[in-house]
Amino acid sequence: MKPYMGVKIAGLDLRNPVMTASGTFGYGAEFAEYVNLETIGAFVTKGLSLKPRAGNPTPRIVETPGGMLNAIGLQNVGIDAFIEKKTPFLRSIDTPVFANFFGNTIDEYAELARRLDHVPEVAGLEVNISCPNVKQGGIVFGTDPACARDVVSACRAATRKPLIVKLSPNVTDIVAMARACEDAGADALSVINTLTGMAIDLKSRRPVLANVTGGLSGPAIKPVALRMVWQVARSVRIPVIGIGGIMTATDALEFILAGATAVQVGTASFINPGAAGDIAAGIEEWLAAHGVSDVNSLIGALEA
Amino acid sequence: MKPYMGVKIAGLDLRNPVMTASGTFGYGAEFAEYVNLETIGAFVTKGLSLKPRAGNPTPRIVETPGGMLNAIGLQNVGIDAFIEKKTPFLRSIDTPVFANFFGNTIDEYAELARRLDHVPEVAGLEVNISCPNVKQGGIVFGTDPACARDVVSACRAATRKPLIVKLSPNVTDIVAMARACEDAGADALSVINTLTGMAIDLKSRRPVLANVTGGLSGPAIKPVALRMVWQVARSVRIPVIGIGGIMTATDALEFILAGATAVQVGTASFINPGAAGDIAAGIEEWLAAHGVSDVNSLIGALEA
Amino acid sequence: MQFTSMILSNVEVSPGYWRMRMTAPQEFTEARPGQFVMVRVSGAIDPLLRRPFGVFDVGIHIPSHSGAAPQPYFEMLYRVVGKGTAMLSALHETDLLDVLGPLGKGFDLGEPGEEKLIVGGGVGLAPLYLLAKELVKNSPVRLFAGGRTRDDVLCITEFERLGVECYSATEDGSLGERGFVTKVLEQRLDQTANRGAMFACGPHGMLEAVAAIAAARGISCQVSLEGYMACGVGACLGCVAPGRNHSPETPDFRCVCAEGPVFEAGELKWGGAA
Amino acid sequence: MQFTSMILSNVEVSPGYWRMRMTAPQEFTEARPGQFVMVRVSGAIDPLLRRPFGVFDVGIHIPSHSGAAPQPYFEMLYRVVGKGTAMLSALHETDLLDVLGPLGKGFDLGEPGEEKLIVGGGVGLAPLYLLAKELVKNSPVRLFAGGRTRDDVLCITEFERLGVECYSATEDGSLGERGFVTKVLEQRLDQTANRGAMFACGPHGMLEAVAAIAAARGISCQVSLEGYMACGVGACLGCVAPGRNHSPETPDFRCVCAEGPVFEAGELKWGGAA
Ligand SMILES: Cc1cc2nc3c(=O)[nH]c(=O)nc-3n(C[C@H](O)[C@H](O)[C@H](O)COP(=O)(O)OP(=O)(O)OC[C@H]3O[C@@H](n4cnc5c(N)ncnc54)[C@H](O)[C@@H]3O)c2cc1C
Ligand SMILES: Cc1cc2nc3c(=O)[nH]c(=O)nc-3n(C[C@H](O)[C@H](O)[C@H](O)COP(=O)(O)OP(=O)(O)OC[C@H]3O[C@@H](n4cnc5c(N)ncnc54)[C@H](O)[C@@H]3O)c2cc1C
Ligand SMILES: Cc1cc2nc3c(=O)[nH]c(=O)nc-3n(C[C@H](O)[C@H](O)[C@H](O)COP(=O)(O)O)c2cc1C
Ligand SMILES: Cc1cc2nc3c(=O)[nH]c(=O)nc-3n(C[C@H](O)[C@H](O)[C@H](O)COP(=O)(O)O)c2cc1C
Ligand code: FES
Ligand code: FES
Repeated sequence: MKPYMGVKIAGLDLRNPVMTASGTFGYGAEFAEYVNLETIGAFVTKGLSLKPRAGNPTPRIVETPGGMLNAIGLQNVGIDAFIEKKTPFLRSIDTPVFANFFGNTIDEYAELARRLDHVPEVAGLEVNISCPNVKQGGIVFGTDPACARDVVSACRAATRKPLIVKLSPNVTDIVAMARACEDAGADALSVINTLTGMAIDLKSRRPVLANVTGGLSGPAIKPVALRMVWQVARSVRIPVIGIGGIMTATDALEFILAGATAVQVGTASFINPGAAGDIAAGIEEWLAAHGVSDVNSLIGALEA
Repeated sequence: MKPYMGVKIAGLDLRNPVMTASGTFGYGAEFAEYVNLETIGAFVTKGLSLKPRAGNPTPRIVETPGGMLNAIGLQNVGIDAFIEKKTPFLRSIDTPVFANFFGNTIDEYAELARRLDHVPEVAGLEVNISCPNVKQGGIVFGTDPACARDVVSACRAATRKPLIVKLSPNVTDIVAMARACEDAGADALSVINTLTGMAIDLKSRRPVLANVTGGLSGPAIKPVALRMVWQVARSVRIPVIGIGGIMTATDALEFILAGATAVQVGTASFINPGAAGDIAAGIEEWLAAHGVSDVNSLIGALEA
Repeated sequence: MQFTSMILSNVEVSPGYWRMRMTAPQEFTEARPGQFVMVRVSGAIDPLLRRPFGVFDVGIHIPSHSGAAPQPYFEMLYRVVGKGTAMLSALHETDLLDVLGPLGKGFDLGEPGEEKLIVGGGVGLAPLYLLAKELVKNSPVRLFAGGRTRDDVLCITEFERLGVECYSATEDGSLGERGFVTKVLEQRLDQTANRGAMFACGPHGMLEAVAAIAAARGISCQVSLEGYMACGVGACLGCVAPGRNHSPETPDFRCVCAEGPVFEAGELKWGGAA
Repeated sequence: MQFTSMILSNVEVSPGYWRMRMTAPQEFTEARPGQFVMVRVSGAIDPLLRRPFGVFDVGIHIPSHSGAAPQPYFEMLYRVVGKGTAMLSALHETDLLDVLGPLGKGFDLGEPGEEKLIVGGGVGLAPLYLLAKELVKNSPVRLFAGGRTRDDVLCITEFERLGVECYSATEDGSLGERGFVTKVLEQRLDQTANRGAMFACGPHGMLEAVAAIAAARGISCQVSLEGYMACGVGACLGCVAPGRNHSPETPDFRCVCAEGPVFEAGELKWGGAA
């Protein structure tokens, strides 16, 4: 018998628990050649801002042991161009789209939430309060529970669409952050964004990234991500989406055991453009092979 | 011409900037077959407590992508057995030894600092306020600036020996922690201890580590460590010792450029038991090949 | 296209430079000159990211013994500079590699008949061989190849065999003129009224010089850029280069992987940081 | 001792089980039965940690053509269970590996003359072959080999060639008795008054059963343990096993790598979590 793969995130039914992570899957079309988008649960757009953003100078990425640093600097087309140029493609596929967004002020966050609320191709919102690349904005909101509460409350008031809040791992107490966001009305939590890191080029005696620091992603961060998902899932009532170094169906299932209702695949898509689809298929296969009839029965099923 | 390799840490002259990290080099004798201890700058003992400690049940270690998690649980022979059984070997080698230690209360910390102050084989102290494995103790001190200040002040009052404070990376603001420790009288800072992480075994649906969570070390954490060393070195006046995923002389030189006066080699010794000696030799070679006459001229020489 | 490719040969053609021939699906042979591949060097996570390489050549091997099926292949010419390329150079015939490609936009071949000038620096020659192979079908082609030493000027014989007239320059004078290849290029341009098209690949400084020479003389010029890449398909925005009118206020970053790697030199912003 | 070893052969001896022969320095041939090596599977950081394997055999290869120097070697018998062992199984003759060893304390060979009973489960047989080779010099030796299926009972012929009397048992009955090898061991012990020494290596549950059998009959018994290892030299304290009197209040953890892997069964705490 085919195992049941559907999960519910923030009130939305997903056909399976595998999403793609913001900033690693463009606006959807980029990977269409490699992944049948209708085999994944949902996808998340690159982070959007009110105005188009240039992002950082290059180099913007560098490989590190088992991971990579990025300092894209949130380059994006801006909300207007998104609506005008990217939504037609989104309309053509039958997979829920979450729009990831960020602002420099609470008002900007609220304004974006309000605008996105009116975009029919957007099934839900993912608010990035945790971007470590931009000097103003992200970092402040994502590392202080009170600030996080304010920004999430403002977004909540501005949209009736499902609202996911994406947490920064660069904090002493991830549970306090998670609770603040839950209290402020988040429907779900994405855990985690990138860890702040740095790489140096010995030859030139300079930082490799033009921005000096960047966000660490990939397999290297998986143990930290898994720990935070486990901590958060035990502490809140809303669903948690596990993110961080997921490369295989086994990785994804580990996050689900730790308490994740769904997962997001990020860096893995760069290495294997079909990763998200492969992982969804791999989970289904594993469930079938192990006689698990419903993926939901594994959520938080860790025996600890 | 032979480059000058000596550095000064906490008032002590080291023949070169390469130390071994606490918990990864036993009490010195374990690696004597593989490293000529007199080719390294200093070594740091396994963390000591007042009473012997059993540590955690097994499994205690697990490999992760580009790193490893450990939950040894600070197993150690205790200060009495250390003095009685381990110091004779230390007397036989001409390399400064730092005693790493930890307590469950401020009084225990102070008591250990006082006892170690009287051990002639111990050149200096490294206080671990950051161990993520033990439920009581470590974690509290290392993640709150006020607690850190109290414990460091108490240790400072109890010893005239050089006092290094080892910081936890599991914090929102590493600079605030560093400043608190500097203010409280630390002579140097070791940056970083392990990141808290977790691994799950899908087959058994259980955490791999008996302790559930453990400390992540190895190449995977290098970008985070390098970033923290860079942030801290710019913010304090005392020397910083760079730690985290150092496997090669190139890695070590990157930490030095970021602002480290010395480095500690941890996990690398497991993979290559001669790592610390090889890295010291490699730094010297690099300096010679690049016409750098004094390693001190590279400290913090990053052009950022 | 993502496919598993089997290594057919992997040989060091000059100290530190390797040429690898690998199997490919039939469609791959339609790769356009200037396109590239992203190769996964190891199934393990070290190195983690794929490595980009130009397509040096494509072809179909017809086995001499009858009965065996013709085997489409492609070739890469690569220089060992770090971990990934070192691991590549240690691979053997019959080893398998995961390949993504052909990616990006290749060179526009321009008008038949007009003279084509190709400028390559070091391993920048890699994608220019397939280009030359196409161009010689319709146009006279001259190659200007530069490198630090003689060892860095690659595969000249192969270009000559195509009927390309080759000029070379090395910084140490061990082959051809001493100095930069752009000097030789300018000398040639000074000697002729020919306004053919230019094509260049190599270090950024060389591309900038070539672009300036072309601009000064009003010659059309395409350059193939490099950039640190993660995805290769336009999704990560890691590889961007600034377009002509780029400024922080008027952002105009182009994806090297998806909009390039080949650009009209005049479309790009040269000089100054990105 | 740390050395670079060249692979001389690497063959699958039973589905999923491989036997690898590799060069070693002369001194290595003095490795004691029960000692182990830590092998770095790849120069890259994946896998990061070394992998521990028992020493299956040591020897000196005398080349047939005169003139070539005799080549000391050792062998490992390993089962492919995960990433590291899968990568090992893909290596070829002439590939190089970084080896640390021989490590740990081996078996105490006991009194000459008395009967020796060796009990091995699955790949637990690996370190017992070198043990048998030593023991047969002075004592009658019987081997009790167990496994899930016939494919998991390894190298019996090699043991027989040493003159060891072999008994086997498989859980599915595909070779020897059906059931656990400890049943066969007990049958044999019931038939004889012989009080020789016992030696065991295999899954923890089997070792515990063997230890209980030995204790009940007052027979001395050594067991070789496994443990997750990082350093292999007693520095990381990752691999510990609880000694007989261990409790959180009276800590008595033993290092499997440095104080073991071979322990007197009576020294250890059995049953219950570590
Ligand atoms: C479109 C394109 C085509 C290329 N074609 C060729 C070719 O045909 N032949 C050839 O020898 N080289 C080519 N290069 C450069 C080649 O990709 C790098 O030399 C290679 O990635 C280095 O990998 P490494 O692991 O050996 O080096 P490392 O320095 O260990 O690599 C570390 C990281 O930096 C990246 N990197 C290092 N150097 C470069 C570079 N010059 N350009 C882009 N990324 C780099 C790597 O991809 C990797 O992510 C091309 C690059 C691009 C962008
Ligand atoms: C002293 C000793 C001697 C051994 N001798 C042999 C032998 O002769 N032949 C043989 O086939 N196996 C032997 N083993 C077990 C062998 O070490 C593991 O099967 C091997 O490490 C698995 O590596 P992997 O990468 O394939 O598996 P993975 O599961 O990918 O390994 C992940 C991590 O877990 C560790 N690990 C996994 N299984 C074990 C295990 N059973 N024991 C210890 N660590 C483990 C690995 O070393 C690695 O650190 C021995 C183990 C020890 C401790
Ligand atoms: C190149 C790149 C760009 C990213 N851009 C964004 C972004 O715009 N908004 C966001 O919330 N997260 C962004 N992220 C973070 C990812 O969505 C994800 O949280 C992180 O990479 C960890 O997952 P991974 O290890 O699977 O990549 C980006 C990550 C990468 C690698
Ligand atoms: C097995 C193990 C045990 C450790 N024990 C201690 C300890 O007792 N005290 C301490 O301060 N740090 C301890 N550490 C942390 C290391 O000293 C070091 O800070 C950390 O491993 C990061 O460096 P690395 O990546 O080079 O290993 C331990 C690390 C490992 C891997
Ligand atoms: S490499 Fe990802 S956008 Fe070009
Ligand atoms: S493996 Fe490190 S102490 Fe045994």
